[in-house]
Amino acid sequence: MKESLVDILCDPLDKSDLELHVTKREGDEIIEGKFVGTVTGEEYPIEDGIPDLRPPDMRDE
Amino acid sequence: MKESLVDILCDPLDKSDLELHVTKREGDEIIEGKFVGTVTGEEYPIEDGIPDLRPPDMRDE
Amino acid sequence: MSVRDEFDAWAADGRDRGMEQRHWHTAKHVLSRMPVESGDAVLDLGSGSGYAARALREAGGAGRAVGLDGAPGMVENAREYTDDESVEFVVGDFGALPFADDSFDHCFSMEAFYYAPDPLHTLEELHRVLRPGGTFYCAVNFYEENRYSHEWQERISVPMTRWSAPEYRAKFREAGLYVAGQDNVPDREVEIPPADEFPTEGFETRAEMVERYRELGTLLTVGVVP
Amino acid sequence: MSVRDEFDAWAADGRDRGMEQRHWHTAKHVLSRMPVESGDAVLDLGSGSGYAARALREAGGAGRAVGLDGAPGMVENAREYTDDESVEFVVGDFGALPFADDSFDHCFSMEAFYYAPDPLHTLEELHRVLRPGGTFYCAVNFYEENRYSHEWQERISVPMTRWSAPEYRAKFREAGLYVAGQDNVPDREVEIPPADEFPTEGFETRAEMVERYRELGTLLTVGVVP
Ligand SMILES: Nc1ncnc2c1ncn2[C@@H]1O[C@H](CSCC[C@H](N)C(=O)O)[C@@H](O)[C@H]1O
Ligand SMILES: Nc1ncnc2c1ncn2[C@@H]1O[C@H](CSCC[C@H](N)C(=O)O)[C@@H](O)[C@H]1O
Repeated sequence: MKESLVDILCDPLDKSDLELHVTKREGDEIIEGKFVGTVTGEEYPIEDGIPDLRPPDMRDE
Repeated sequence: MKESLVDILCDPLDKSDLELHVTKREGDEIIEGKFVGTVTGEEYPIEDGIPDLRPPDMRDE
Repeated sequence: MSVRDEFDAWAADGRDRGMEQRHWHTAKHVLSRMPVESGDAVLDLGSGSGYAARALREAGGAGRAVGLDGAPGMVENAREYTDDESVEFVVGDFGALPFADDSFDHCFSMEAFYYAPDPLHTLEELHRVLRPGGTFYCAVNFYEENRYSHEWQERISVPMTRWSAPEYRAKFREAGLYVAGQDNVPDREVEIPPADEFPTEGFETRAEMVERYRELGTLLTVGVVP
Repeated sequence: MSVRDEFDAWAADGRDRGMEQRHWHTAKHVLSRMPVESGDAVLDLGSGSGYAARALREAGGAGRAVGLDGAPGMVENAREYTDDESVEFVVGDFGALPFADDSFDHCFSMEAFYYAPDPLHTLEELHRVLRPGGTFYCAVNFYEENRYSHEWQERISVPMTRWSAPEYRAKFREAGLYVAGQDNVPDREVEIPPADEFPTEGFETRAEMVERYRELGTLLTVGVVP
């Protein structure tokens, strides 16, 4: 995903802002990292360039 | 035309209300008569059941 | 020549019915998309023979359908062809709609809008007479991308406005309407002769005629009142 | 079974591409009606193989297209099929959209909306993430009037909502959306065998198959945010 996507993403639970933590980039692309809900504190993983913004209880892992 | 049409008609010039004058009816139908603009005083004829609500200067008669 | 003079002549020589027949090929698809609910009041802008107002009542379930046309001869014909108490016809001009604010739920117009002396003003008038959420289904065959239509102006004395598809969207927005959709509705019914019969009166080649009817067809722009 | 389990299996055995191929017959007509302007941000709700997001960027001129899907396997495939920096895919659920208010100009959805666990709530969410005047183009083959679709639920573990066309309009309005239009977009491309080859696996008679594809086709409901 591109960093610019952050502008329109929000926490699915309460629509509050997300904080982006990047652990791996490739050029413009964010490959690994996570979003953290600034209000809920929930974590949303970014793996292989794909952010998983399902509510945490829908991630069955 | 039906009398109920009056509910949605207005003076084309300034959108103010019209007053209906009927000279001939057939059942529910108004066949002859005229509308008079309550503000503009303009007259709009009803002939053969058809109201002519063009701005008066567009009626070339 | 005035709208009355030009189109009363059409009404007198049967061109109203001729148009109905040709326009129906695409008009029926346009009409069937309209979100008319039972009891709605609908307006047909430039009603000609009146077929659209009749269809919106019969098939569309509208409670009241009103056709407006600037040519008294057209309105007389439309009235004569109509046998439905809830379909009414009014002589009026696109430049000064004789309807109160929020009078209609939806408005349809086929091959008529571009005759408006000031089309942007007519869009503003439609904005006024339609209730919030009401739609304007504006169908035209005369438009910039349809180069086969460009010469029509030569044969019609009333000045015509030739917008492109993007211009229709821009002008709708300028008048304060949302643009809910736009597309080319193909005419799949007009018969297209085999290639060796071309050139015909209207087209140099079969490919041109295919482009005109099956691809360009009728430009539909759908506006919604905020 | 969860959305993830059901649809990751589809993604793994190639059903994402199979759907793309079949749905394209009507999806392309739906997409071409959308009033997308150059630079617009568009959402594809339940993006599967991602074809709609790609088409909205390439042909539609959108500035940014985002596909959302609840099955990580689908999103992986969609990303793999895509070679456009401005097309992005996100794993997310119809029940809790991870997008800020007014993020999108328009939203498209094909054969996905009825999987929403609470479809009215999803409409409200779309109302929130679309800007005023933004449209929701909601295309479904599974709906009440399409009786040929009724049995699909038996083969899919995720519960499906089967509204009728009037129910779609009513629910859009309940969620605060204007209904700008609704119609059945025919599939003119699926091949229909000659009458003597019926019954087939899917249809008793040719007339049934004609009804299913050429008449019922895809139900499209267009909503607009006030
Ligand atoms: N300025 C104006 N005001 C009102 N009606 C007008 C007009 N200019 C043209 N018209 C009417 O618009 C119609 C265009 S012909 C199309 C008629 C019909 N909608 C159909 O599809 O067949 C004519 O009947 C003409 O009289
Ligand atoms: N609750 C939910 N949240 C997010 N996505 C969902 C969902 N329920 C189903 N889906 C997704 O919706 C898609 C339906 S299949 C249709 C895919 C694509 N639009 C096409 O036309 O081919 C699947 O990819 C599935 O994973």
